[in-house]
Amino acid sequence: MALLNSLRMPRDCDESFIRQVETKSRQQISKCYQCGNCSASCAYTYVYDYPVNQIMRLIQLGQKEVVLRSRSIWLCADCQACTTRCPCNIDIARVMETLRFLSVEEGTVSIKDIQLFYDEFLNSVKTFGRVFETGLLATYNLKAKKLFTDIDLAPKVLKKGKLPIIPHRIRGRKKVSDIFKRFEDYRNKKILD
Amino acid sequence: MEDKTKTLQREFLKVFEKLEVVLGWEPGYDSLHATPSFIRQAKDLNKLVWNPLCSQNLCTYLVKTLNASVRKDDKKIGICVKGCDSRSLVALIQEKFITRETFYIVGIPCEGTVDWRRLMRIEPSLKDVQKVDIQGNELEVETAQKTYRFPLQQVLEQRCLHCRYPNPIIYDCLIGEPITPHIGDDQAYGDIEKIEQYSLPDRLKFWEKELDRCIRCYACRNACPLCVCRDSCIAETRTPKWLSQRCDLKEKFFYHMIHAIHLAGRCTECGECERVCPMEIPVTLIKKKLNQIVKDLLDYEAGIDPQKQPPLLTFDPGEKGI
Amino acid sequence: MNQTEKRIAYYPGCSVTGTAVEFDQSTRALCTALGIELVEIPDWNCCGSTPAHSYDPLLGAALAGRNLALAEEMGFHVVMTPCPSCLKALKGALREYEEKQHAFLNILQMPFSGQIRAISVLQLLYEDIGPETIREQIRYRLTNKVVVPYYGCLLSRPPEFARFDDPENPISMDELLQAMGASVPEFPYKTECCGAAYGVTQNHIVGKMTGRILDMARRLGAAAVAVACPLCQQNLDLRQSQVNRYWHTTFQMPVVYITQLLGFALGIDPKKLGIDKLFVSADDLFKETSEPLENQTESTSA
Amino acid sequence: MRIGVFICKCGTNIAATVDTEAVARKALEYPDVVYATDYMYTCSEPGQDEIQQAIEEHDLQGVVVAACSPRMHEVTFRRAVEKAGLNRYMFEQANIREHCSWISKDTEANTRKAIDLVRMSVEKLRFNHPLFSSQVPINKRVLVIGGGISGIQAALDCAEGGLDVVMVERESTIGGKMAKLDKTFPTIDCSACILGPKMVDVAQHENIHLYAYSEIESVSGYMGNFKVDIRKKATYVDWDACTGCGLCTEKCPAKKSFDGFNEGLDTTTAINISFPQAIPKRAKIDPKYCWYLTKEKCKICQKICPVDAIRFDMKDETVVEEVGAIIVATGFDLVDHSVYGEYGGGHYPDVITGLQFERLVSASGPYEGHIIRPSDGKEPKNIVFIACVGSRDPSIGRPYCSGICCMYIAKQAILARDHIPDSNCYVFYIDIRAPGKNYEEFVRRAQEDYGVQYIRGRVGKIYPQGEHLIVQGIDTLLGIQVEVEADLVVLATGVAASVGAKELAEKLRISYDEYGFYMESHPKLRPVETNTAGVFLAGVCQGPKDIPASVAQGSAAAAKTQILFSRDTIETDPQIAKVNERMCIGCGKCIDVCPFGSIQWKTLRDGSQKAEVLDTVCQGCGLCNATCPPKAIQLQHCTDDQILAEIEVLCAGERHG
Amino acid sequence: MVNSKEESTTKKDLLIVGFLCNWCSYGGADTAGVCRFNQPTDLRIIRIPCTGRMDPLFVVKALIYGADGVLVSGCHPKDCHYNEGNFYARRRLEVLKQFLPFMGIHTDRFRYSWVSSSEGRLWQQVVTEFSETIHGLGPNPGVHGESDAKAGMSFYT
Repeated sequence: MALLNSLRMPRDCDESFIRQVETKSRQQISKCYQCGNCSASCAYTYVYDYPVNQIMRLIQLGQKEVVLRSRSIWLCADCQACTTRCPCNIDIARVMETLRFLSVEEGTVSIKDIQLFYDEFLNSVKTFGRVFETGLLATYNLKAKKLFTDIDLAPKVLKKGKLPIIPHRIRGRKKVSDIFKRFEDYRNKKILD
Repeated sequence: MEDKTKTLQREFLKVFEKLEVVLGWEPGYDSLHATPSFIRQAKDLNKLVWNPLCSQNLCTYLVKTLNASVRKDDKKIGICVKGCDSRSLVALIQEKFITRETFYIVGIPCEGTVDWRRLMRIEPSLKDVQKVDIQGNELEVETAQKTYRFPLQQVLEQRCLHCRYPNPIIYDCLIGEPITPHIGDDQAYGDIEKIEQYSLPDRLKFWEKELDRCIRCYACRNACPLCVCRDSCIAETRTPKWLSQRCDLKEKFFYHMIHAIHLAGRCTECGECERVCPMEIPVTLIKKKLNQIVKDLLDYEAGIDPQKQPPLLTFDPGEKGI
Repeated sequence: MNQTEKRIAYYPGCSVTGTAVEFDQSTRALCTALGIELVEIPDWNCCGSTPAHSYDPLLGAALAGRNLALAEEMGFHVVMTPCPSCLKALKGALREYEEKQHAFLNILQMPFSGQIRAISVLQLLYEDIGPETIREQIRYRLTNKVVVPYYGCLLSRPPEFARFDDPENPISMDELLQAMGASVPEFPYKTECCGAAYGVTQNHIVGKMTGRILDMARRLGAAAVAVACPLCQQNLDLRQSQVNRYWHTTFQMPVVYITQLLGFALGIDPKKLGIDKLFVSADDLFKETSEPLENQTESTSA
Repeated sequence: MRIGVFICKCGTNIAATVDTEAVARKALEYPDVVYATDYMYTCSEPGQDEIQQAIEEHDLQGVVVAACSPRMHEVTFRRAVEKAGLNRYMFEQANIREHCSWISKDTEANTRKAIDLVRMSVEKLRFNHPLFSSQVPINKRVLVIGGGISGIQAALDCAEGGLDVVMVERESTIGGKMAKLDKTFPTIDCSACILGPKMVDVAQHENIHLYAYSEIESVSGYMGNFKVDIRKKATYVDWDACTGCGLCTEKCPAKKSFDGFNEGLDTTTAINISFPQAIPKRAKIDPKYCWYLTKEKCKICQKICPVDAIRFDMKDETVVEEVGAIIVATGFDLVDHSVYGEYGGGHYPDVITGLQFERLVSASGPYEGHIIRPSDGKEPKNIVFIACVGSRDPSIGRPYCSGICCMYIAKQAILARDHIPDSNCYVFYIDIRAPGKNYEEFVRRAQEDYGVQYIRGRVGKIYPQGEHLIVQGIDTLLGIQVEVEADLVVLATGVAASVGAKELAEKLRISYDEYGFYMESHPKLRPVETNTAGVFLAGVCQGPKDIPASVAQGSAAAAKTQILFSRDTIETDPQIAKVNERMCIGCGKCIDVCPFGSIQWKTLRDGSQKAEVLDTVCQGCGLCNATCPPKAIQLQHCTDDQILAEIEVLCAGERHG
Repeated sequence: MVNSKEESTTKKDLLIVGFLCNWCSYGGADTAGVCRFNQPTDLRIIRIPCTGRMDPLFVVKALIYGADGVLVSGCHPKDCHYNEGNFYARRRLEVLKQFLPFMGIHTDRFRYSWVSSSEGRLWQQVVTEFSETIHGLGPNPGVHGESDAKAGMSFYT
């Protein structure tokens, strides 16, 4: 959690960040008047470093660094409670999602495990076309050095025959990996909007 | 086609007791024309015809000639309408000039009416016409000598080539089966797009050229079913004096702008203004452009929904995009 | 049933082919019994779920979009998926199509019109079949059984996106359960997040959230929790042992898919519904409640 | 026409950048202009004298002054020419100061512009006609719609000033929302004690005629002469006979009737009197619950009534009143909080509205002033107040602040702590708005002296757990969630426009905003007028406000009425629309668009329909003129010919350069 | 004087006709004047009670008969002194604005704006911008009778 001691305005306010978040999320951040309903409704406030309303406030003040390094944006489970109850009609979940995306882009992901899991997940999809749960869990636990997490559950799951040992490879997996490729091209602006 | 004429006559006969007058068409002064017919006696009903020569929009007579808003008894007015005509009827109802109940409406799905000027240009020797009929994509003209066939594209009125409403919107009785319009909403404004391809100065030149031919005969206005000002039309009044009687281009240009702006959001695209123009000025295009704007901007087409208010005679405080 | 499209496209999603296989089984069995033909989208791929979406909504959209395009190609107007997370991805694809059509189609490189609709199995059961039809068709009643419905986050939220049921107090599952004769108390945690998204990565969070939900269910005297989401189910069911360790509790709360309950009520063989795949056994529930309707009608007429 | 043109130098204000002499010289070339000059200060007395002299000497029939903005001195010059015997509308003013000399330093360009502006004025003047105002007598009676505190104040002020007042109240008693309140902030005055005497005054004042349990059916006419149809709803009791003894209410067996006065917290009898201090204190039957009216049995009230006042066959009745002014004081209703699913959507009995709490704590309420939970009658220990429920919430279409909630929950928390000293009160708030006299101090007292816990943040969810309600909120100052195990939750329900406000506005032809609050004529300078002359506003119907402001507005509306009635007649502005019947085609488009309903149909002897302008109602906007296809309706003093003349002279005139 | 002469020869006045509602924009123009906000001198203002009074044909008339630009300005929507006038006006004027180019008249020669009586600064901006636009477009070519009237009879053939 990055600490904020004092702000010197306007020097410390990154206006372009506010615009970036607004454009990408298609939400008007200045609509937020800090009622706190998002934080009151959020099931995760207690594990966040900044409650959602403070994330919104930090965006309003252009605190790019703090926001994109926060743990909160990665602990958000996208459960939509905030969006549903926001009196100002701000799709807050979408703002949080935008922040996750920006933090990946900026390389400031605070919770590496989550990104690791996401990366492994996407690798699995890229390779097989679908998620190979058994392989995904194994690789993830290996890489995250969490060898023993959920180890208690593994035998149960295997007993029920729920985790196949061999991945299902779809026929169109080439097509799926092409989507990834075209997406990367798009990101690198090879495909024009 | 014969049978539709018969059905038409029969349908009116059935209800004739309740009618004060029937507006239809009868054979005109030569074999290539039909002319409006006002029938007040049952025995005259057999004069009525229906064929592709029945161009006139009979709704034009409702307010101007029949003063249909004032009814003395409970007798109704019988009227024949094509698809386009019916929109004029609806528009007049929308503007409360007439009420629906006053009318017994016989609707006729229409495949198009003939532009005799175009026909004569293709076949100047045409005479002794006995029968005119639409067969598929062709117009069949039977004369004493031979039978001619013309592609419809070449001989129909301009309005018919871009017709999206061949079927009457309202009617009490429908003669024949509804027709599928042969043009989609996307192509409806194809003719105005042709002008929009010109540069701005060329458009001005185009209109200067076209409108300069105007002889200010006011036929376009007189034939318009929605031009209801009659003697009070500001093209002719002295107070206020919007136009002088000078016959210069500015005045002609302005006259046509008055006509068009007065019809903005009201014009039903029946094309009568253009059909009757002796100088063949494409004046309907001006109104169609306004219609297109009104449709895009205010999502409104005149003469479709009798409940709706013409959009320039009302407002919406919450309106976006203006 | 009159509104039902008898054939609809079916997108199972990765989790129901693995850890939630019983959801897939029961959904298929139930739909067959109700006369709905599910046509599995051939060679479907993973929708990308949260990881793809977090990476970039456009990537998620393209991955999910491929499945929609496949379904459109087969001439379907509706695609149903049992998994709310997949549903969100599919709807996300439709939103991106609306907002960034050009980029979306460029990445997807498949013909796509965006006219297809994505619904959940719950939406299908509630809107297209309806509690009334269920009530008419059931063979076994869940009489005197308290079942609490747990909807989770995504089935009805956010309202503009889900376009289904009430965001704060959804009632579709309540009504379906009532139609089966179950007693359904007002469950305040209906839409509270269970934390499933962090099942793998942050399972200490899950322990707390899941525990609250199970605790409330027990306070209300529930014999089972009914769910319509594979992630919620897995979280509440598989991780119940972890929860018990975390809270020092002894929960033995069956967490059952609504499709399993409905299938059972309609008289489908429990084996076909994958009841044996549940971690916390629900056998008692299905045994005890097996009160054939014939007996009931006899007893009431007697 | 003989026209004189006067160019003002305005000291150097104009002369510094406009060659006024050249302008005057040029003006002499215009048709009909027989005299032109420039002068140092045309608006000064000598300046005006010079105009008057010129009129006489040159036999002028019209005058153009080129000077400052007509918004400044049009009235001055009109008076000046009138004194010299001209009709005051035979005058035009060209604005060569604000629109010309002051906005550019280019003397040549300015002079050219001034010449054009004078030319336009001359052209316009050539089409001017003398116009005359007419005098219409005023009916000096006033209608007050709504019998809440604002309407009461307005009615009493009017009546005290000697006016005849007709008051119409929808409910069976006057008193409005204030009558339901227990105490009032910031003084903790007893509401009934300060309102009661005023209600009695209304009942007893000889100048006030009260129609309770009545509604406005229709309004026609215009300022000075309105005609109002009032529908007296059937009470099934002859109020002339009823003494309000209350015997019937004691014996009525239909005891499950909805008790609106107690906000549904209690039930009442089908024949009832709203509350003991009701004015008028008369019984009425609620036909939805009456056994006789629904099932044709019972009639106990009829049997027991000592004065034989029960009339089961009573029907609604319409009466007509004629008045010269209308004061609208229709008040408000609460926002329907059932839209908040997260707060139980109205299903939890112990989640109540602010107004329900007032009834709960009121000594005249169903629990005789004991604060208890509606669900089980137990005394609550933990009470939560949630601010901004239905206010500042664009997601339900109510972005505005209701203005009174911060104060009333502070008061209610104080009352709760007073009644139950060992209770805990929590107020979840977003911001505290206390901008009245002694208001901020009052809110501080709630916290400092009464120990009310203020928590800055909103509540996300309320759910029942056992006997309690779990209130899950946030303290945004700390950034942590706060859970309260509450026994009673009071929602500070916001203010919404009164049910039926829009329908009434249509009848009165006044405008309302998107929430249904009535629009004042000017938000600052004409706060109690509407754009419909003779209709005034008072109280919350115009926008959320507290009691002092409502009372002040009631008095203000009464004052406006008195001012209107201080004359015997109204002088009409002749710059209004006029129909040329010969040209009118009877299309009715002017009638459709007129924002003031000032055009009506007129049937000529030949049966044809023509438009006709009501001179006293027309405000002169000219919308009809722009709409009329044959231009048969012309706005006097701004006719088509006048505008066309101005355009023509500009376009056709020799262009400079 | 010499200076201003040069100015006026280098930058000739064009004719811009303004139609201003009495309650808002006319007052706004007054305010701009009172504040001495410098403005181009091409504008000639016609005072009307309300933009609802504005028949679009006044604009057309001015443009056909030689005005280089037409500016209509009134109260902001919802602030109309007569409640509704400008709601009608904005529909009618927007339709006209979109229509003009079809007849060969540049759409930028006509503008409508909403300026309240307190917005002197805004008024200055509107006038300056519009005047610049019109000077950019140059004099209105106008409608002239110099076309060849004997040209082909029908547009369609």
